Amino acid sequence: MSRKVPEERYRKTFSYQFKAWLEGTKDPFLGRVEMRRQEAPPESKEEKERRERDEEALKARVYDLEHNFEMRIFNRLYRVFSILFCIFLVVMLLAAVSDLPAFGRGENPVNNEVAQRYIEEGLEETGAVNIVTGMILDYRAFDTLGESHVLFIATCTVLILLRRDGEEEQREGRDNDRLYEPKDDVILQTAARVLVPPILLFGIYIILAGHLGPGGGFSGGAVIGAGLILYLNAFGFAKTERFFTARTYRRTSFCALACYSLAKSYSFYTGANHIESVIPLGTPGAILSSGLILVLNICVGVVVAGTMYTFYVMFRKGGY
Amino acid sequence: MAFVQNFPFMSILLSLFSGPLCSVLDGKWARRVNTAVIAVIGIMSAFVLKHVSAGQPYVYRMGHFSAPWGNEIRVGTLEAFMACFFCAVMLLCMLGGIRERAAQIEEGKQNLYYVMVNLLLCSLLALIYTNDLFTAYVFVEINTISACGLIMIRQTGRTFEAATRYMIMSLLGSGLLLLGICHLYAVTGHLLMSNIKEQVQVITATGRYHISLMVALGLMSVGLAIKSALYPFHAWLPDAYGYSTLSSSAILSSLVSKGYIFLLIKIFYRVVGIQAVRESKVVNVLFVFGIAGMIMGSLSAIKEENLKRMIAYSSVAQIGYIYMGLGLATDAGAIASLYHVLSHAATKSLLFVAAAGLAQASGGSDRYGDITGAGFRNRLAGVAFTVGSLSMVGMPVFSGFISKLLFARAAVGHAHKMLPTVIALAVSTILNAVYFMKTVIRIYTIRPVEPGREGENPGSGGTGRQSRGGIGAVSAIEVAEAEILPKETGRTVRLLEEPAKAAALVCFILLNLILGLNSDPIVRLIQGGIEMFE
Amino acid sequence: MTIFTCILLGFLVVCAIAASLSKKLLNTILIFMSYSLVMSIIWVLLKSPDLAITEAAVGAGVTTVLFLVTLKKIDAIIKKESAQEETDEQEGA
Amino acid sequence: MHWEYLLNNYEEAVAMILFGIGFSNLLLQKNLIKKIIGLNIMDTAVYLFLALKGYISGRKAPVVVDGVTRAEAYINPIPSGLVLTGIVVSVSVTALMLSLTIRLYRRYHTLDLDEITTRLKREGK
Repeated sequence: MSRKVPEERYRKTFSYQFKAWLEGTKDPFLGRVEMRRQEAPPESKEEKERRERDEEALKARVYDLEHNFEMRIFNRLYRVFSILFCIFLVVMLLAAVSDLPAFGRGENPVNNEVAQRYIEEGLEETGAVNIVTGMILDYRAFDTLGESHVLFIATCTVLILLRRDGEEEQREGRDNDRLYEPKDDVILQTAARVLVPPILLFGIYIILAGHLGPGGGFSGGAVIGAGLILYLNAFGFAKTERFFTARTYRRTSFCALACYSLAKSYSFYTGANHIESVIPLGTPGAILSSGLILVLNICVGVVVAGTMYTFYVMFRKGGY
Repeated sequence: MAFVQNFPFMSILLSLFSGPLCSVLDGKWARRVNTAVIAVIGIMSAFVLKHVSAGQPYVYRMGHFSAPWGNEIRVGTLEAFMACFFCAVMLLCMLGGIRERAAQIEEGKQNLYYVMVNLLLCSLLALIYTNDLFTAYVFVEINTISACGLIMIRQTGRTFEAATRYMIMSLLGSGLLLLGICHLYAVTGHLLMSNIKEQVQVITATGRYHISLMVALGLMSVGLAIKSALYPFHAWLPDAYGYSTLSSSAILSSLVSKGYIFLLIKIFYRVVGIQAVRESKVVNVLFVFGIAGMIMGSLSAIKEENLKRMIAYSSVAQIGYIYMGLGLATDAGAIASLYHVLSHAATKSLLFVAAAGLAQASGGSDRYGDITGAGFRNRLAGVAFTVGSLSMVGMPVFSGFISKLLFARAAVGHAHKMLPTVIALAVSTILNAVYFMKTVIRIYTIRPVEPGREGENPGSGGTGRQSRGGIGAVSAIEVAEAEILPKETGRTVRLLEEPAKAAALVCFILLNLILGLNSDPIVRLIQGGIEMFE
Repeated sequence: MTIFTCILLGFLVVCAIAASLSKKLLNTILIFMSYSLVMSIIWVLLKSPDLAITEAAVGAGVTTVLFLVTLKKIDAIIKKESAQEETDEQEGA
Repeated sequence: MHWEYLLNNYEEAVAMILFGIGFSNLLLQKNLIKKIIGLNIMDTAVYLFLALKGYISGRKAPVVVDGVTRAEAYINPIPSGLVLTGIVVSVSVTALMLSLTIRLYRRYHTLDLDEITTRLKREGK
């Protein structure tokens, strides 16, 4: 026996909305998603004329190869030489490759005592089950220290280029960012609600299990950064700026890098001076094992996640 | 192990740590930290130099694992001396450009500049000391990125264009360098320089993998040559040096490319072995392009109207000298190149700082027409510029003379390369004299009264302002800017108006004189250092 | 397995050439994204799971996102009506 | 020189061809975005080459399983570590290049570096 439902209440039910959407009579999301008009900011007539005239004049200068003899010769020569150089390079490289030891053999020169020791004693000496992690964070830690500073310095250059400092500039950046950009997109928000928590959890898992299996600070940090970017896209800057601003980034990345440098200075110093390190290696396979590697992975993860997120924000808006 | 032996490792870590530290400080404190760090590292390197020159070179392992398993740094007299010298030059460059930095860098981004400088210093130290090729690659990248930051921190369209060109060229170079390292790793199975050298000797004895070895050597040399702006790859250099802020131009021209050159010398001596290098054809390529750079760089400099750009083109020529010396592939050639690295670093930064002083006395413009008589208006800068020019031309008493002498001496007795080297030296000296003496005469000429010139604008100096309109808007703003600029085309700059710059200039002149008059111990030191490489 | 590797390697070359020849920038970037994905599969085949995770997260993920934001930034600014042909050639998207 | 040995190393040969493609893109493309794509292709080609050098057929990934620590059980871990470092470097460089592109476009409304240079020359006069 079916009960009669009043018309208004029926209209609010999901099934009715779904049916309406299916038949195409009504878009349930219409009016709930805010969207800027998709057109460029207005431009006064003279400005436009002047711009066009300038561009035409410039195009005529740049691409007028008929009259610009020098340029034509230079362009041709440049192209010919570049192509010749590339072909020469590839041929030379192929020759070198044909001379290299054959692919995939165990007795090649690269598989020497160094790799052997990493595999055979790595577990004992570093405590990491994942030999690659043990290698990059313990045996060859100096490279990795440099590498995380490459990321840091790249963020600094991006900040120099894209950060907008003044009030006026920031407003301009915000306006520019809102062009073509839907706000409160329901589909995206629902998807993000479902996806973001598992993505972040997965990233944390990759970081924490870096010494136990494939993964590590860098890949985990990138996954977390991607999760944050998705969250930002769905919910907008107002939400993310409550917990993540430029200040947070500066402080966390400074703390993480300082912690990394200090930890590595300690181990370099003790190593070079033949002092026994006091940090226990723990049982291989346990989560709290392999000495400093877990700490270092967390530091790298924090830096990388912040960096990826900062790249994205700087590209979009130029400040947060 | 003596405590002094920890100093190289400490200086690398200290400069590395000070990078992130400066990012959380404000501009003023970042500057203090930066100055302190450079000074402390310079002093530490001096102690290391004292320690090493008394004893043997030593290897310092980074971590608990020795030779082929862990990272290492290696310290000899040459490394310690280079570190000390680079710190001194960098400190002076930073001192000389304080006023320009304050004017040309946005207030909120001052501290980022010091981040760049600290990490640049760190990468230079690591390139000097490292004993591991892959570490060298990582720090080469840090060097590249921080140099790019130094170029574009003064935000104008020209610096962005220059930075983009610089990055493209550098990335080509790093790609080739990394590929070369990979090839070398594929045939030797090691990444540490000393182990690679052992393996290379074994391989050469058996005669296997000859092509791969040569290709690897070629890739690494060409990659590093591209990165240090050897002649046909120099297109980014004039803009990058000419339009960036003063400290940046001075540091870029005197230090950044020198780090790569030092790495290349290390690869020649400590990785492949100078014997194998001499037998390969790669050095001939470097030799030919070096000579081409010497001539073409000077020719472009003669045509140039802008003082800073002229000095930048002269850098192309000087890099040519260095590669010509390396192309000789003899110990004497390498010594001459290393000496020229020192002399060029001391002289070129002196010239840049002096040129800024001259421009300051000419209404901020460094165009040729405007600096007439500037030597009278800013006396110290005039004297400094003259000293730098004479040194570049190769006048006795100054450092440039010694390096030219060493180049000539290295060429004498070389089977095929003697004649081209000597001719190139002679031609390039004449060309150098043409454009440097032209400038010196110009700055000591009293300006004739030109009624026509009064109305013109004195060039687009001053702070390059960023604008966001179309091109029309850009040109409109630049015209407006030129109108706002004071019409004064010259004013007298007193000696103590900027004590830091004056001190930097005096120190640079002294450094030049020391290198010129007291060259014997330094040459002996370099020679000893190269012998220690073996 | 060898055949599979061959196919993937061939796909890499095709992707690289297509990315450099394609007229529209958006296409270039999407092709580059698939290039990265294939690269991460190759790394699984080469027994380097660490690299596969990293490449999938960075090469196919974050780098592509950065490229796309850049595209948006350089298109969001005023379109040129007068020189539509060049615009199409240069900008795509 | 024995070109027939190339067949032993066809994977490496593909990596080298990719390197060539990336290199020529970086050198020849006019469009900055495509130059950056070329840079990325070039970098990944080098990493592919390096990773191929570490592979040994029939062995497992370098994660210790069941306490087996014989060198014959696993592939060479060194190249993986180096490539991991390299990928970080290339993503930083890519971000830097892209932000330079944005700034250049914001000011000059073009992605062609030669055009920008010509414009700069004209502005300088």
